Amino acid sequence: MVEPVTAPINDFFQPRGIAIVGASATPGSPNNQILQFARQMSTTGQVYPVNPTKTEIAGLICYPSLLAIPQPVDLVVLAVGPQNSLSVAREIKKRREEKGDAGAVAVVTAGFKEMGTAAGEELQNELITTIKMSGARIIGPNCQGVADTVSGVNTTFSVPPNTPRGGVTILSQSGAFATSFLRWARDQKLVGVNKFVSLGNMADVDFRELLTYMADDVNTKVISMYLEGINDARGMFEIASEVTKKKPIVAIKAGRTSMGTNVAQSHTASIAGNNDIYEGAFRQAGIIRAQSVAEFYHTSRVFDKMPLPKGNRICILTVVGGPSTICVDELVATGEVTLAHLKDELKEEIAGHLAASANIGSPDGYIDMTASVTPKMHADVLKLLMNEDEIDGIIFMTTPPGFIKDEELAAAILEGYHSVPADKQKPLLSVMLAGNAVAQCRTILEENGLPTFEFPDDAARVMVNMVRYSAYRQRNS
Amino acid sequence: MVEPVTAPINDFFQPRGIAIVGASATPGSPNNQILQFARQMSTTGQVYPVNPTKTEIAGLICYPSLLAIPQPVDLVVLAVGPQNSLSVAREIKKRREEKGDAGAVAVVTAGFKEMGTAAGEELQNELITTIKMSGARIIGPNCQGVADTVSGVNTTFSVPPNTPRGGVTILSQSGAFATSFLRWARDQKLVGVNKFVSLGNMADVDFRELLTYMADDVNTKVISMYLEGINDARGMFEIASEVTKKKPIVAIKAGRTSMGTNVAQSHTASIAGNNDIYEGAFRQAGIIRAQSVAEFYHTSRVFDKMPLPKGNRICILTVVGGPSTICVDELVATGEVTLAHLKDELKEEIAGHLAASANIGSPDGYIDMTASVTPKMHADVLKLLMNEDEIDGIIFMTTPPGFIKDEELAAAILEGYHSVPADKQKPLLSVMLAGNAVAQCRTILEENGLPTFEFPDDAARVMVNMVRYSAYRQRNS
Amino acid sequence: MDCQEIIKKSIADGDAVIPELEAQKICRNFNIACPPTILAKGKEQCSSVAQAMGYPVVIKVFSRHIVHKSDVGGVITGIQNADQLDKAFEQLMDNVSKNAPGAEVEGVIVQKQMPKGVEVVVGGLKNDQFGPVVMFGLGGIYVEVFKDVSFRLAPLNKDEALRQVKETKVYKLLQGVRGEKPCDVAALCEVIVNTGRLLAAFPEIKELDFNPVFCYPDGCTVVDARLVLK
Amino acid sequence: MDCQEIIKKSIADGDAVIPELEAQKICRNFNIACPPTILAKGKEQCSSVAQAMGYPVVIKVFSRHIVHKSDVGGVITGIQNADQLDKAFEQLMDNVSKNAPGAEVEGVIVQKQMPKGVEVVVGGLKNDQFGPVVMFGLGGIYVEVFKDVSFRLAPLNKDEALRQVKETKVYKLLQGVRGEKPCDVAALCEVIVNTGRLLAAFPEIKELDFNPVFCYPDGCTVVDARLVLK
Ligand SMILES: CC(C)(COP(=O)(O)OP(=O)(O)OC[C@H]1O[C@@H](n2cnc3c(N)ncnc32)[C@H](O)[C@@H]1OP(=O)(O)O)[C@@H](O)C(=O)NCCC(=O)NCCS
Ligand SMILES: CC(C)(COP(=O)(O)OP(=O)(O)OC[C@H]1O[C@@H](n2cnc3c(N)ncnc32)[C@H](O)[C@@H]1OP(=O)(O)O)[C@@H](O)C(=O)NCCC(=O)NCCS
Ligand SMILES: [Ca+2]
Ligand SMILES: [Ca+2]
Repeated sequence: MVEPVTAPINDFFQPRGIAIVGASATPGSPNNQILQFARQMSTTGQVYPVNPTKTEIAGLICYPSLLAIPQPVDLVVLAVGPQNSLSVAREIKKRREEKGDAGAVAVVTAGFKEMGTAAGEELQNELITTIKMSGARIIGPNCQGVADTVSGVNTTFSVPPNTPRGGVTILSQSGAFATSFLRWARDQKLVGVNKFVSLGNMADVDFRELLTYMADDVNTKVISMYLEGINDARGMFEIASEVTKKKPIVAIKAGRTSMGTNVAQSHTASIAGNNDIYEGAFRQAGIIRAQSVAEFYHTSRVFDKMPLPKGNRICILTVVGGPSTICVDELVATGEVTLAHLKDELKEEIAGHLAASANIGSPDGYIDMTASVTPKMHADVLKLLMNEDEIDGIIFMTTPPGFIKDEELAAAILEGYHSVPADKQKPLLSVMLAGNAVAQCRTILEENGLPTFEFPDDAARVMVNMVRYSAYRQRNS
Repeated sequence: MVEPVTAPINDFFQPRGIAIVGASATPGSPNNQILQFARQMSTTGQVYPVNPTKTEIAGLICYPSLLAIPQPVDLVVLAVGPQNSLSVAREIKKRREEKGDAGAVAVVTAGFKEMGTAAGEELQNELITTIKMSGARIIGPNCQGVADTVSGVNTTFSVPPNTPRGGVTILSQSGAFATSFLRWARDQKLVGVNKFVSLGNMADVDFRELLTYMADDVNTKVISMYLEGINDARGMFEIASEVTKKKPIVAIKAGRTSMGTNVAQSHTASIAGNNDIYEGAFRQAGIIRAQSVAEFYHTSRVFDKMPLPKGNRICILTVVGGPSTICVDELVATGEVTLAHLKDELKEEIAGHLAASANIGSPDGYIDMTASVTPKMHADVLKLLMNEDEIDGIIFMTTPPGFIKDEELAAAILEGYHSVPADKQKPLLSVMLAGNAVAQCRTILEENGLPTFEFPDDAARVMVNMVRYSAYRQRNS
Repeated sequence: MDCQEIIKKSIADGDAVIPELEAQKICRNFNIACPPTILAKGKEQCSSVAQAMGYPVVIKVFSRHIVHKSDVGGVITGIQNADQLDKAFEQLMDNVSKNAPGAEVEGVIVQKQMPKGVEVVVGGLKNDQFGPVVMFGLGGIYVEVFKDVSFRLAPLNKDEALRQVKETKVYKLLQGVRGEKPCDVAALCEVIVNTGRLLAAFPEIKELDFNPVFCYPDGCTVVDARLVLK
Repeated sequence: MDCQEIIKKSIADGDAVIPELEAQKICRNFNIACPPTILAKGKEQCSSVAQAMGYPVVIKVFSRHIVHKSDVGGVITGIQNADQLDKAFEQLMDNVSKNAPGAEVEGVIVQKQMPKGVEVVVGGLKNDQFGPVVMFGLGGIYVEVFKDVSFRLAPLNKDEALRQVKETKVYKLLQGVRGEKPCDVAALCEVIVNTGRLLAAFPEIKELDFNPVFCYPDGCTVVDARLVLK
């Protein structure tokens, strides 16, 4: 008998083989979907359905038991009903004792502690204890497990295998919320994903270990967290404050409202809502907290796509005068960002490319090209702004005129953006005030790494978040 | 000679004929687009291109001068260059003197006061004085004029003739912003438009007269205003406070940030920013002010689609637990809305339709159906909630499970919503947390008059706005 | 003098701000309560006036040559009895002759010292686009920092004033915290309504600050009324 | 007694809140400034203690039977000289014997009356999920209404405390409004840092309120230190 050794978290993300216990042959059922997704996503083909009632599912050999799989299995997807879960747990333990693998278990099954019943809690405890005794680690129960677009892992029934790759790693206490993010982003390819973890009831592996793992994961460029409530908040924030020295963490916290009131002997305790403490802790740890769902989505994906601004001096380039002031309002609201100063030489150069009616620098940092624009003007002006070291970031705003083709506009913006060497790169956020009506332009930009927005205020909030994080990094390095 | 009589505003919206002065034969040019749109939108065909260099454009007789049109012309679109505009103005005056028509003029041409030059201002003054001398009224210059989906008027080059009809009338100081709203709404048919007015430089007709007109316009159900700055703010707000007793006004104001500082002898004057006064004036006049572009769009369209809530007791119906609390947070943030109390009998009835794991009423007013849902459950529970008089509005939230077809889900929601008689109707806002991924479901609901959202917080803010306006109406009737 | 005359006189005198005593008269004309205030000519009159009014009182130098009274030691507060008043009077004269040697002293203002209440501000201004506008909010030195204020176009009615008050955080303070009695919000709303009337009545008044207004469980008093002329 | 002993004793005595004198000792141990405070046994000792400390002073009844001193007239402020002190002492004893007849009076606390500064609050608590947490914000009666506060997990360093302070609006007040001198924000940050250390050091302390803390251009003083035990 092998001594129980605690398995590494890495087994979830780089498993030699994946067993789907409870895999189903019924097309459209969650347990069939899991198998299909796992197989389609896999780069190695080491995916093993387990189900005593079948010998083959979807062309794969189906094993009667976890113990019957001859190949190494690092990741086990436990997807049988709660009543059958304990027997699978015992098989995991046995397999681990016999073969030393099966170190990572994603328990998809629901019906445990989240039921709020004593029976549910007891069943969960027994399940977790049995598995942990063997040194294996558990994500869940009541979760969708993990996906990894680079190593080719997918234990979920809702992260499509063709999810665009990128640097965003999503850690979520709600599977539904996390997959909504992907579905929202799908059409215009707004988000590039590296890893996806649905944590469910967090009976074992929680944010702390996942954050620690992601900190050193080269494929994770930004960590995107959806939080409901956690037990060891201090521990999580202590780890997070180290992680944010290396890469950004964006968080959204559900449950801001405290319905109850504190019974306390001090003023401090009586006015300290959990949300207020979270707010302080987020700031202290350098985590960017989003106040709305849209802000969460956009901030996460922009941190992946764009470099950090070097400072807080932002330039607004627009073809739609009035509505741009909505962007300026939001941009300067917190006091963290200022409009960039445009030097006289720069203004003259810009004027040389634009119509006489263009407004260059009133207010300072603001350029209205007016509706009389050509694609070339976009490219020319963006080149100048990208090259100017006293501008730390750019928000570009347009409702693309009908006479400019989507492809031409996108090409001009990309040309302007890519005109400078790596050390001069800075964030460029493009607001396309016409939503899906310029879907093609948006998609081209997004596919080429430039983030786009429907609303000027969304872009402004993301820019503020980037500036805030950049300041945190500068004082923590 | 006919005495100069001041023409009614109605000439803009119900003209017997429309002359496009400066109509162009070049496809894709703004002046050709205006003609095409005007003709496509027209229900009567009374659209007359005017251009001395052509005798026919796009199959229509082209007149050499405004004076040459034999039929009645109530609306003149002035779309020649600024240098030629004065001669057209004189023709308008002459025609008005001779025939008594030509009472409404939409001056599309730019290049006047907005240039910030003395010459531009002078030219504008001369243009306006000349036209007004005849008793004709002007919208613009530097605008897109008007569109009316019912009477079939369109003087713009960017409001598509197939814009969905509805009760939203848009009054905007920025043509680009207003058309962005339409483009944003296009794919999922999110907005139904009645009238569209781009006010441009507001040299003559301004918000005051348009508000007065719209107050009694039976086709206008909600007025949606984009404001930059106005001279007679008091006059506008005084009129608005009468209009809001009849129908909602939703506004967004660009330029919240006051960059300058007041030089004042009192504290009051030194801390009173223009924005703060606007804020008070909006509330006093019962105008719903949106704080973001998304809020502006959604609030406007929902006031059109949904009845007003009778009170402030809102029920949350969800299939996604955690993220719904983001909605609750936003909903109760201002204190104007409370979660509805669910009576025991109601809870029992609801329980009879749902899975055992469903959470009914914890917290009160909140129902989590869990992911184990069928379309029928949606219909059944919605019927109960629609029928309950102690619930004033419902926010429904889902990330539709893959196993439910878009059409079935939409049909179930519609069945539930339409199960009650007219006097029991109340607002139902549906949040589809998966964006375009459930575009079909969204489109079916929108086409059938039920508003949908991508983000839970957006829906919550709209509900708060509806409750706020409903309270205003109750104390002003 | 009626209000219009007071304003005319102030303008004729070249005042930018209407003097306190006159400002109070205007306020009273609009049913806006101010502390009892009387101008006394000398020490004796001071005493008798204070006696009639009831202690504690505040005394302030009255001189059109002195704009910032406090800065020259021209305000003494917390005077509890005749004895203290005598001493305070001398101290005041002494301060003024030292710190503002050229100033002609026309008298001494005796004012009832008001007990502390919840400090709020009621303000007003004429805005180019909006005309007369009233402001309400947290008063004292906190006004500028917290900007816990809300605005309304004037004139307005009591219901609207109440909604204006409710938009601020100081409203919670007015409702009474830590077991204190709630303040008379109805009286406060009347002050706001009357401030709106006052502001709308006189084109010559450009701005006004009632800061602080002390709010009590039974009424409220404008402790410092500042009316700024065009 | 060192801090640990004080806490042990308070727990043994069944106190929910550590008595003022002891709370001050703990504060001083953590370099948190409190006003000079001495327990005197009788009228004579009171006088000599006040003389040594310098006027103005405050006196407070010291009795473990009296929890809310102010409610029984057990606090008298603004004592300017020996004469006033004598009268105040008698008044205090009189009040207490009337309003809390059974209470055994162990002495009188003489405390230096601190000049008014910008009033802020520094607080702390132990949270189940977060452990020790410090709060900073606008002090006095405004705490609950304005909730102009920000939080940090403790312990924390001075830079972090400064960021915490800057997140509040009261920071603007600390920078000086209307030409006032700016307060010593560095000293305030040290108080916050030290409060974090204090809180983290003793598992027995559940909550603490330093409200108000008076901030001056040169330093700041915790005028009322309340340490709540588990
Ligand atoms: C996981 C879940 C889908 C399984 O439901 P189920 O089909 O009722 O469960 P069962 O135990 O009957 O098992 C499923 C299959 O595993 C097989 N199985 C049972 N015990 C087994 C074992 N020890 N080893 C291998 N296979 C086993 C069964 O034979 C069955 O096969 P079949 O589908 O071919 O008949 C369900 O319990 C559940 O939890 N649903 C919610 C999931 C969820 O939402 N998670 C959270 C997402 S954020
Ligand atoms: C209106 C505008 C598009 C016209 O531009 P333009 O084509 O340079 O103007 P022109 O004066 O040359 O006239 C246009 C046509 O009117 C004809 N025209 C000139 N004077 C005329 C008259 N008195 N009567 C009839 N037609 C006349 C011209 O012959 C010309 O015809 P063509 O196109 O066949 O050559 C341009 O001046 C403009 O203002 N653009 C901005 C519009 C805008 O953005 N508005 C705000 C939207 S929010
Ligand atoms: Ca879940
Ligand atoms: Ca425009």
